[in-house]
Amino acid sequence: MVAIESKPRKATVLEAINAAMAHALETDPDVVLMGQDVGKAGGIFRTSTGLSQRIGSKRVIDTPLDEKGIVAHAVGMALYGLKPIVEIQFSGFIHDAFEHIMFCAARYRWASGGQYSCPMVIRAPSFGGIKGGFWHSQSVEAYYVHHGGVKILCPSTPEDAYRMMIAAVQDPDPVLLVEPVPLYRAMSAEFVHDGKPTDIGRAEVVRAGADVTILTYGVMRPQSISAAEDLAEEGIDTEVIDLRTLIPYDIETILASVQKTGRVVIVHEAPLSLGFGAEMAAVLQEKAFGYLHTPIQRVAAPDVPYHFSIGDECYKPDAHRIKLAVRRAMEFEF
Amino acid sequence: MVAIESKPRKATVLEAINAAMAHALETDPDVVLMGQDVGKAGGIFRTSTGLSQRIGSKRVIDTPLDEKGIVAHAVGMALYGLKPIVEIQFSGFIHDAFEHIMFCAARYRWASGGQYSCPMVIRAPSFGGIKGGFWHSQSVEAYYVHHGGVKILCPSTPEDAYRMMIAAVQDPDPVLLVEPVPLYRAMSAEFVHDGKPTDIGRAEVVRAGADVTILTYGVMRPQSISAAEDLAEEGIDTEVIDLRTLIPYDIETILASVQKTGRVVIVHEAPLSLGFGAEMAAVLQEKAFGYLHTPIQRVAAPDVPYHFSIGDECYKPDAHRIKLAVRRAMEFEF
Amino acid sequence: MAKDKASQAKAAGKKTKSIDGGTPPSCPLARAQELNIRQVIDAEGNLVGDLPEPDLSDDQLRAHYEMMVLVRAIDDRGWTLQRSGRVEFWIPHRGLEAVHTSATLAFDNDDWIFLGYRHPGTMLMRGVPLLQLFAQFFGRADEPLKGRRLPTLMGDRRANIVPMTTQVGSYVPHACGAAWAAKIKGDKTRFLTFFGDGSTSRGEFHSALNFAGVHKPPVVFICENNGWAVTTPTSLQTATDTFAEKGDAYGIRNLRVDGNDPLAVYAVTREARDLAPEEGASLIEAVTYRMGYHTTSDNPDLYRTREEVAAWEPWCPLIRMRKYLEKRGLWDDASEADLWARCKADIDAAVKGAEAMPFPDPSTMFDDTFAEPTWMLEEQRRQLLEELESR
Amino acid sequence: MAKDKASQAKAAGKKTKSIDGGTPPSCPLARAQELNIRQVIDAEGNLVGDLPEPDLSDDQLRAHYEMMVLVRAIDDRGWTLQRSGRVEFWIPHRGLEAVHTSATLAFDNDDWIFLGYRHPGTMLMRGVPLLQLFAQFFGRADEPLKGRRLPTLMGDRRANIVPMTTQVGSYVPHACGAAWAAKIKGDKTRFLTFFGDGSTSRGEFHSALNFAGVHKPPVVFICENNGWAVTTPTSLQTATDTFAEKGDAYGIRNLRVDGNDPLAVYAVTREARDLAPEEGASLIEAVTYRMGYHTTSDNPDLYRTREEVAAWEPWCPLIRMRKYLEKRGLWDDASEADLWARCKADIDAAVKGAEAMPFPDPSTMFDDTFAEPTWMLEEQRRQLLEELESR
Ligand SMILES: Cc1ncc(C[n+]2csc(CCOP(=O)(O)OP(=O)(O)O)c2C)c(N)n1
Ligand SMILES: Cc1ncc(C[n+]2csc(CCOP(=O)(O)OP(=O)(O)O)c2C)c(N)n1
Ligand SMILES: [Mg+2]
Ligand SMILES: [Mg+2]
Repeated sequence: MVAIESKPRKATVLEAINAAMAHALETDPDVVLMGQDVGKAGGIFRTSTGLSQRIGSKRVIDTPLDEKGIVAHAVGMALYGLKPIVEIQFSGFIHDAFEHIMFCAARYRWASGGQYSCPMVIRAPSFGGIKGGFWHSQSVEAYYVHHGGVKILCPSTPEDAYRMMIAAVQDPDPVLLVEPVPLYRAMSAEFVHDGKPTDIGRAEVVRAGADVTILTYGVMRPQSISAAEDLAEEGIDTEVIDLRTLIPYDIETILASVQKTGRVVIVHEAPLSLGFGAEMAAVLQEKAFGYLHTPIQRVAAPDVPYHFSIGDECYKPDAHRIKLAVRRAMEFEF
Repeated sequence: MVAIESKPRKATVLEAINAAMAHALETDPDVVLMGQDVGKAGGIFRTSTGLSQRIGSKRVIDTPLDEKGIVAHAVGMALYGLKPIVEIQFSGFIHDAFEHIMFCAARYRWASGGQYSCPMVIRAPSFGGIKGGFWHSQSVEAYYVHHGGVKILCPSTPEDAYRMMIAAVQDPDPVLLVEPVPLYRAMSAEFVHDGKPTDIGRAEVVRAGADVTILTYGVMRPQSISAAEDLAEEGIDTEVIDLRTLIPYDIETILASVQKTGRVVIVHEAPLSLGFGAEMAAVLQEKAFGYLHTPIQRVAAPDVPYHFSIGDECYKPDAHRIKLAVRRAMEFEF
Repeated sequence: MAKDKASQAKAAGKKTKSIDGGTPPSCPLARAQELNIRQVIDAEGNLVGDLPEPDLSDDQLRAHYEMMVLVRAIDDRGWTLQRSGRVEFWIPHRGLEAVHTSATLAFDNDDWIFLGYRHPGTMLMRGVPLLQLFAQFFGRADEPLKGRRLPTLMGDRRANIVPMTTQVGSYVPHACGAAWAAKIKGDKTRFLTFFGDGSTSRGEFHSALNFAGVHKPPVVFICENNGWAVTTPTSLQTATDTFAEKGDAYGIRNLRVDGNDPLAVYAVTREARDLAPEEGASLIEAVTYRMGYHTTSDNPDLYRTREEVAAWEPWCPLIRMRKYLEKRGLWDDASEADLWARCKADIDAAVKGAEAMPFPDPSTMFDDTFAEPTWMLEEQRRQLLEELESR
Repeated sequence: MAKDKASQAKAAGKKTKSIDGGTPPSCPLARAQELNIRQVIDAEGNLVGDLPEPDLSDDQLRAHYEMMVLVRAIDDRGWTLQRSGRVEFWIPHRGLEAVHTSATLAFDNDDWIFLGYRHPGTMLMRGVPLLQLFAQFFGRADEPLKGRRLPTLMGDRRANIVPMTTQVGSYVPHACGAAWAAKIKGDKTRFLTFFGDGSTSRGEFHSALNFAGVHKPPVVFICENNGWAVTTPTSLQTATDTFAEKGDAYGIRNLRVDGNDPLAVYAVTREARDLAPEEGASLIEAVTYRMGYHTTSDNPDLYRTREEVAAWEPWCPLIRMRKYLEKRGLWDDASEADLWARCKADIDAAVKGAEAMPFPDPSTMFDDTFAEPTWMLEEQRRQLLEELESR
């Protein structure tokens, strides 16, 4: 694989992440990839397959089993001038590093009066759907919003995965990259592997519609699209917006849609209470108050852990539950 | 001081916490108090003054300087049958224990199929106002809502501090007790030190009003009351509700007020984005959609760290900013 | 305090190196004395004259071997069940039978155990029925964890076995805290916890050993040094020659034992348990090897040589124990054949019974969140069940 | 590996005990040899014949003493400024002057330092002007941290000093990671970090030393064992006799030094710095004592005896260094009086200048959150400034 290409070719989300990391490592000697088992074996999901062989174990580092230590050392590396890409094996194991992400990496710039900064990428393989049980199926993105200081990117297509990884590595501040594990190999799409970053802070109108707006991100994007397609047959014209980045979120695109449809359904896999949907609802009921015909609906997992044997089927929101919420948004009467 | 009394007497918030812990330690041999410097010196705020002298160092424990270790060991103690009260020296240092609070203590009951549980109290001295700078002035309660599993109590009066501590110790599950540092010695109030717990999940209508509802908790309660009194002079009749417990919150009391006033201002010191106000706004715009005359307003600190030299004056919300929000809620036009 | 390079080099042979690490594969158990690894028997089942034979009756010895074989048979079956798609996931324990069964044997049944995820042996030693284990592997409702947890992440309060919360090592201070609690309450209960070489890198290991040094709770920490943490060799996990010596940094009694010698594991664990009320915690490094894949999602060929695995084959705890029993005239080919037949039959029955059991009801996802669910959870439960209904 | 009780008992004298700990107060530095604490000079400033005298010129020696006196004078002034309500808060560093100034002297100016919160001495050694320090103490806008941080939580990139993020010990792996980064980049930069006895209990200490053992970054860890973590004595912090020996658990070179002996601190730190590129990290336990309150919010009478403090008085690093210089004919009463007069004048000027400086503008609270503020932050900034305006 070469770093820069001109012709489009197909890649899965997993291949796209691998290609973007390869590009970053090959074009910038200050980039390092570190985490548990990311080296020779290419990570437990194989997202870094071949990288240690090509780049060497000095910059593709198998670390001790210590999430806090991994992130904390990456913070030091970033302070000195490297751009670490940190892989957390599963997002459910990121919590040990919470202090170092939110109260060190995210705060060195401010706490040092702007003298130091921590450009780093924290990869959080997220969401359920692989029969992983609670700790291997977590949605943790909402924890990284309150108090601020971290940008949050949630790719759900191969091209987004590629360009968001590039953008995250180039960003001057810490970025949480929420990787959609169930989508790693789910689809393949064509794009030019040209090393070009995405523009952080832009949502994508995945499907235009006039009646109701679905705001979603990550693994719920495909579910939302299929719900919208079914709803079209009922005559409900649903606009689907993939937020893509949670911090900062794309208020123009969101508001334009909400002012047009006056109906909103927010969909995420993370549990309901203080999930990102809460912030969206709070902001929209204020900024679009006069436009809302019906209450903003939230579709989310319940506030309980992800169940091993029935979680994928019953806990994770699906197109069916999204459709019910959209119908509520359409039919609501008071 | 004796454990049970029949006559009312005055106590500050700090004295109330001390009295409640004394009661718990003296009446239940399974209660232990542990944390940094909680022993001989009575804790850096002196909330445990005299307890190690009365109870002994076996149950009033000066621990090593290791927040994760303190909480993790308390989790083990709770699994075995003790009821630990854990003091985190300042809420800004709780983050190291995040995994053990939210993904151990809060989950053992579920993860063990209901066989084991972790009854424990985690004391988080919170909020700014003592010129402490970012780490000594934090509001962390919102991090303990998403994914659930922890009850969150926020006393802001001496009697609440006393009865919430008693209730927290008696609760069969983990409780985060958000202690209002700036109010520790701010006021003194009379109540009977009778060892009776508060009823978790009840809000208090601190001031009845017909025009607009302020929902607040913790250190913002006094600010909200003084704002309401000023507003009365402008002819705005403000109802002030102290939520008291965030998980579970008292939906009946809240809804009754909102349906009456149709105007809501949520006030907390924690930063805006995904602060508890976001959940309140999301829930109320859905459950009270038809009643709301104006958008729900949020008064909160901005999404930046608490500033040492000007934070107490400029960062922390105050009565002035609350009044501006209430007027917005009253005057809003579209 | 500074450690001389020589002694560092000396014992380095014990370290697993990554695939291109260079050192020719050798089994450290072959150099047990030099590497300070306590033993009762060698590869041939002969007494090495280090630790004395523990006083276990012939029946106990036979029963213990039979247990280890059953545990091995469960691993074989779990593997094939996963490969044939009947079990979702499998975490092998092949090669670790001695550590788990012998350490558990050394504790009393009312002592508490905090488990990792390779421990069917520990569960069986505490009398948990096969059917219950397989119900857990199949994610069925009617087992103590109600089908909520990954296969092999087990626990059972009736057996005083606390299930882990999935993060490796996080439960080590929980075990220590529970032991401390028993000491505070004046109970006689003692505590045992198992964790891996990789787990020692986490802050929890540091917290637990540091608190244990100061407060002396009756807990025995068993570090299963099985050479690997997924694809990471011990040489990338830490710079020390051994995991046991880490105990010195906390004033904790520590030693190394041959983790594939059932008699040695029993002896040193029993001693540590007996000393616990007086001396407090012990850290035992059980030098063993993960013969199988990390999990069914793993591919060891990416990171370790087959020669390395082969070097450990002769040190299989089952082979060694069988040879020891045979030399004592307690075992023969007939008993071996009969035992495997019985194991197969019992497992067949357990698989059949477990697969026939129902999955959990969605409503149960909401149970055991709090002692009493909040109104918010009840509202979410009602809505979710309605929505699932309407599918 | 198991440690014999005797040796444990032996060195226990070094441990601070809580007020009712019983042991009669004694200064461990009086038993330096027995306790394995390296020294150049004794309490009287005489050479003890352990470490050789470092080759520092007469001018350097004099300048170093003058610096320690200035640092002490700053502590005296900070205290009175806080007590008179002019500074919000003060964290004393009395007694720690030698550790901070001598370790810094042992490093080059382009080496990086990760600081704790008692380090005016370290800042001054790197040429930071007094006025800038006092501007920080007074929370004024025009200093590198823009008045955002608690008094004495300092840093200055121009001096290659990284400010801490307030959690004790959290920055230890940051220092280690930065050193590892320099090694990866092939730079010659070396790294120094200071932390206390209490900080060793945090997982960060474990993470940093474990990673350092495996990856050998050029970093020197100085553990200031000053006997106390707020009100907690070392005997409740850990069970080991020393903090240095914890390095053994990670394969890290380690030693103890007399933290009140400026020459010894310089010598061992310089050696550790020189060895860093080859040997990687060193852990130096500087045995010293927190002569002052933990902070201005503290009350030591609640937890330690005045006898204990008194036992350390004769071991004051300033007294010892002065005696050493006098014996070498490099110092006399006149120079002493003149020095204190100069310190007072310089500090008076700095206080006057700093107090006259303006406080930060509210708008600056929003700077340095991200390299470019998000629209959300800009919106919040606009609204907050409007609302403050309208007060
Ligand atoms: C905190 C945490 N990080 C990562 C993982 C993923 N994981 C599961 S097992 C394992 C390796 C554990 O190695 P070791 O402690 O040696 O135990 P072993 O698997 O060898 O028995 C890892 C990294 C986890 N479960 N928890
Ligand atoms: C993580 C964390 N917990 C608690 C505190 C509060 N605190 C500030 S200094 C201190 C004691 C530190 O002791 P030590 O490491 O020995 O350093 P010393 O103060 O003795 O120099 C504590 C507990 C903190 N700043 N950070
Ligand atoms: Mg292992
Ligand atoms: Mg100290």
